[in-house]
Amino acid sequence: MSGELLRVTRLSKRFGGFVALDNVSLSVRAGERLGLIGPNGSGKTTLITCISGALYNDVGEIHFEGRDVTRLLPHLRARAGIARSFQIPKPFASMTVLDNLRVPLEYAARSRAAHGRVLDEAMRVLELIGLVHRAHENSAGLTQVDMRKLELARALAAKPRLLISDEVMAGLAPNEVAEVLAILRKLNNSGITIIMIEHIMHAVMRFSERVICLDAGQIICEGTPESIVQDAGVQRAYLGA
Amino acid sequence: MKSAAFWGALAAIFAAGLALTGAVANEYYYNALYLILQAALMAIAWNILGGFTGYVNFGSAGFFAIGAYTTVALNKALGLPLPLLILAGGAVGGLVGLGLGYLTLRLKGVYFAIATLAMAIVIETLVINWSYVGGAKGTYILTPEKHLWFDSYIQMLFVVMLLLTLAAVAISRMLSSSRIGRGLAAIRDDEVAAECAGVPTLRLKLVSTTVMGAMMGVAGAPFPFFVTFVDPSSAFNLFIAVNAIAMPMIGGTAHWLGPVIGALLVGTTQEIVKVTVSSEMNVLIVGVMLVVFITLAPQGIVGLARKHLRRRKP
Amino acid sequence: MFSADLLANAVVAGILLGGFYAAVAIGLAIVFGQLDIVNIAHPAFIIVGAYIAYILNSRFGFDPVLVGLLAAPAFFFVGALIYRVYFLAFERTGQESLSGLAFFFGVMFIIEVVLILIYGVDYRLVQAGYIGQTWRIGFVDFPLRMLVPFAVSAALTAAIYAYMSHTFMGRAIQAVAQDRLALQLMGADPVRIKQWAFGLGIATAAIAGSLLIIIGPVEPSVGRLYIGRAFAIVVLGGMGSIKGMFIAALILGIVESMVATFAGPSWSPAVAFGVLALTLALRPAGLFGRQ
Amino acid sequence: MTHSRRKWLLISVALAAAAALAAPLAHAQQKPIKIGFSMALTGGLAGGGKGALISMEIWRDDVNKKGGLLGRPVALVYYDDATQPANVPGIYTKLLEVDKVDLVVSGYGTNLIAPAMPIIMRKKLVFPALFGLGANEEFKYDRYFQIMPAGPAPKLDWSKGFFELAMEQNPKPKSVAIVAADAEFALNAAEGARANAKKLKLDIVYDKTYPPATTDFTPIVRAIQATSPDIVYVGSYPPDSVGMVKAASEVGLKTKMFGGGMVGLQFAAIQKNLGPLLNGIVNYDFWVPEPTLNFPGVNEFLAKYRVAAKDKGVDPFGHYLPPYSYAYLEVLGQAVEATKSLDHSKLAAYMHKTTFDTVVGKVKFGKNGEWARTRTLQVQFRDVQPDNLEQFAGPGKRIVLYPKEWKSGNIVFPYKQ
Repeated sequence: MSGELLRVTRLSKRFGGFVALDNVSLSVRAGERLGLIGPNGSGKTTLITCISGALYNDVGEIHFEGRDVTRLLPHLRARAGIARSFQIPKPFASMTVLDNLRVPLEYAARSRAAHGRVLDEAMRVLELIGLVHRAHENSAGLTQVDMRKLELARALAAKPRLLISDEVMAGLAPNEVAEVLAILRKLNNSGITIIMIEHIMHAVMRFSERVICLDAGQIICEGTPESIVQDAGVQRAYLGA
Repeated sequence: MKSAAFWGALAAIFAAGLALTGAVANEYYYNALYLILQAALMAIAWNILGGFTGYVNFGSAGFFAIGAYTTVALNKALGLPLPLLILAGGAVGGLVGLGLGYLTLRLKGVYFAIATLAMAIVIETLVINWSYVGGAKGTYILTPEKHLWFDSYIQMLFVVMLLLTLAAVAISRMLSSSRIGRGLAAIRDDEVAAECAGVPTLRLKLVSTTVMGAMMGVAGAPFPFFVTFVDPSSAFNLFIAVNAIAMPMIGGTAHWLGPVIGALLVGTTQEIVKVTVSSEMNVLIVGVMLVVFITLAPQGIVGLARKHLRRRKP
Repeated sequence: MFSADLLANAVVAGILLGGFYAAVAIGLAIVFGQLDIVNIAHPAFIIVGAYIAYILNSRFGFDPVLVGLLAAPAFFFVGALIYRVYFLAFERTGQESLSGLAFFFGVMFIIEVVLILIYGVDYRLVQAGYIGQTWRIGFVDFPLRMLVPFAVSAALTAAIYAYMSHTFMGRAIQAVAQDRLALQLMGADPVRIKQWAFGLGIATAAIAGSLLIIIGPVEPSVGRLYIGRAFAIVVLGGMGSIKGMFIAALILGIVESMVATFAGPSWSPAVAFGVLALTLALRPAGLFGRQ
Repeated sequence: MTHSRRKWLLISVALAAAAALAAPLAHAQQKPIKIGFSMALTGGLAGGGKGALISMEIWRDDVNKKGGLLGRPVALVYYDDATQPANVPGIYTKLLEVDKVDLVVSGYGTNLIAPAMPIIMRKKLVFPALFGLGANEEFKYDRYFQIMPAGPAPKLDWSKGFFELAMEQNPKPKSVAIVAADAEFALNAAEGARANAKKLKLDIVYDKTYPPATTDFTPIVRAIQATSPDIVYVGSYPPDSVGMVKAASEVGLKTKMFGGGMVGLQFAAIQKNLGPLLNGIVNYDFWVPEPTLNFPGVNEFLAKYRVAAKDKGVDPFGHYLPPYSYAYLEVLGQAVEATKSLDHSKLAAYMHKTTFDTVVGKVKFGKNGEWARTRTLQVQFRDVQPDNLEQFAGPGKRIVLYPKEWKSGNIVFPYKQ
């Protein structure tokens, strides 16, 4: 299980005159914990949106498990095993928390889910995330914190091989951050590869095996958490020094 | 509602409809009921795309007219019997719905709504310039002499429409409480998130527009036999489109029962107001009800009822 | 059938007609294009404007354009009020897309029926000295009945354009549409700005209504005929761009006029909406710009 | 089911209320003779429909003052069809089944007559009809009686006068342009005009239709002008008639005869607005206040109409449609009195063979239920002053040119702006 899971080759994406991604290449091992950092507007979210398929990149290729998914429709990528959470929570607002999880279980994970046990599986995920007590509540009424947890839960319900978490920890209290980190680590132990975008530095650094830093659409450095902290480019990007 | 109870209720309503034709001869009631059922069928159809999937269709009258004019054309060309005409109306409506899906489902929200409006206008212009079906002048359809064992043709039309509406209710319920229904609801709530949850959004939207188009075509197919005179201004009547939107909105769009309740309430009110006050009041009432409901009770009657039930529960 | 003078006249007639369409669409370019509020009742407000012009014209002989200008402030307040309701009921709760649409649909019908109940369905007309006169330059005709609305509409468009680009409020309105962050930096309250912009949009309906009734007879439901055209113009014009809207209106006017002159008028609506449908289908992103 | 029973109860309460409203003159002891119909009181044709209703109520009051029909009072039972054909079948079934009317007459306009026909035919009722153009052509129903004096071949007769007049002129016109709105009446009028033009070997140089949503007519008029037709025949509805007349003046339409089938030019409000632009236009009409059309009773009727119509938002003078809406009930009433019965076959037989004396003159129906001879007038606007409504109340502004026996003046030819 240590082969390459995801490979992104020379990816570029423009919005009109604005270059959001410029020749980005990276590779993720199966089972890896990758941290993705960079200042606001550096292209992190654009990158993972291209990987998950809601946006198509202009130039470059994306391979997942050795298969070219560059032009694959987003729902097929989800079925192939790529799941993401959204930075700004996008719950299915008319549904209960439980039904929110039924959607990915019945679609993305359909071929992998045991039939007839969708509800049990959904409950198991909720248990893992700690949302069981909210299962039958309307998702629109959740607190911000619970909505972020729901984001994570819904991504998990897709039974992904690659989980991309986009700032799930923003706004969480320190003990909750620790809680979520523990969950992610447990998932990783069960074999799920994780890409984490996070602004809470200590969380990324504690969690990731490897960190990539983006600035202005380009990868400015890559390495172990320790080496990243030392990097001059990163410091410049973050501190404007 | 439990499945058995649901099917039982449908059967009971159909039986009641049949019994009615045995007990009451007065044709007026069948006229009124036919119009209410037609509105209900349109509302149910609209709600599949509008309520379940979240795409507003302003061009309902266009689909209705497609059904009506399919009947006009095929009746004139081949003289087909009514059941085949209804099937044909549904097929053509469904095809156009599918086309609409392909053409415009790349458009989100209001752009889609405007495109449906434009589509209805284009179809109307085509019909106006198609002289075989009467063009702008309109055309007559003589009701056939035969009407099975019913006392009159309108009785038979009423029973046919009842059957079609009940079928639509069943389809709508099946769609809404199934995996497909959850997929549609996910699209309505957040299309990007739905895609990322593995929902094949394009395919489901095509299913949704096709079913909607087919149902509306079916609703329009018997119409020429009902009015006996069809012209573009009656077949493409904006009031049809308004009702198709207002009824689900008033009844509640999220639940399959919403459009049915809305149609029964608004449709019945309309029929009564039409004969007691005036047709203008009729339109005014629909307008006011629509505005009041969506401002004060955006979840419609079904939403109000649910809230009420929830509050009563400890 | 084809000749230079016919062509020139068709183009001129199209430009004049398109200019009038711009007056119909400009309110929507603000309300729909920039605020994303699908005010499908906008043409109904235009009809109200036309009726006010009719009433004051037939009662006191006021010039319709003057009436339109005088009525605009009142329309502004009505618009602001309607936005309040809209905000409280829909925008605040995040239900604007579906319910908001239906809301304006209902408003449209209420306006129409109330007008019918008061004034009936007869066609109403106004009288003014310039209606019926024609200026002729070479072989090209400029009927004042069309030229006056064109001129007023062009002036209105220019005024709104200047307002949008040169005043604080105008820039704030554009920021509401495009850049929340800039809006916060400007320290402006988005609800108040939207209310102002919505009022402005409805105010233009008073003027557009007076132009409509100069051009031809009006009855309560003719507004519906303009729903499709007005939205088509705003969408074609690039959603909220005043300049784009004006150009799109001219294009639509010229297309209709050319089709009516050379191909047969019965096809002009289908051609116009065909253009819209095709544009929407082929290059939605290119035309709407922002998303 | 209690739900539906309650609904039924509501409906029947509503019906009772409606009947009470509709028959205010019904005497308590005597069972009135009920005449039922649908009428366009709202929607596109409401302007005419409301005027028709006023006229019909005048007739009812006149008859009741004289003791009613067969010694029974007369009551009108009507419902608004909102100018929607889809409403009509329901209204007539209701009139027959619930209100149990004795007689029926039609609503106003072709589209609102036709949907009633199948029901009327099934019950074999006499059906006097108000202003439908060739509405009986498909049905060929032998108890249909059209009061509009279009003539035995309605579509042809509609424009026959226009073309005959043109052909009498010197120089004889050679070419014609035909333009019509994309809707029922206008297309039928254009169809008739086309046939007449072909019969007279006129060269049809322009033949197009335009959509009802047209805003600006100058491109159309200019395209017509480009074909330089000798005469121009227009089939149009009120808003387009106005647009067309204005555009013709603005473009400076050069043709010898202009008009024909323009609906709207018969109504006082539009006449007032167009004013002198109307001068020279030759257009169809059915009644104008010219001395040749001064039938017995028509002035008394119009006097009553002017009072009743005040502030009702309908045409103030009541030319054109109202006298005929009075007359079609007169015909029915005279038939009832003469046959002393409400038997529809007797009534139909009587109506077929009799010449009726009415406020619109002598009425004789042909086999197909249309007038045996056409009396579609062609009138020419003459000497119209700007901004003056009252000028249209009297004679001299709309000169009858055709048919010959009703002629009140000579044509001014060619038409000039």
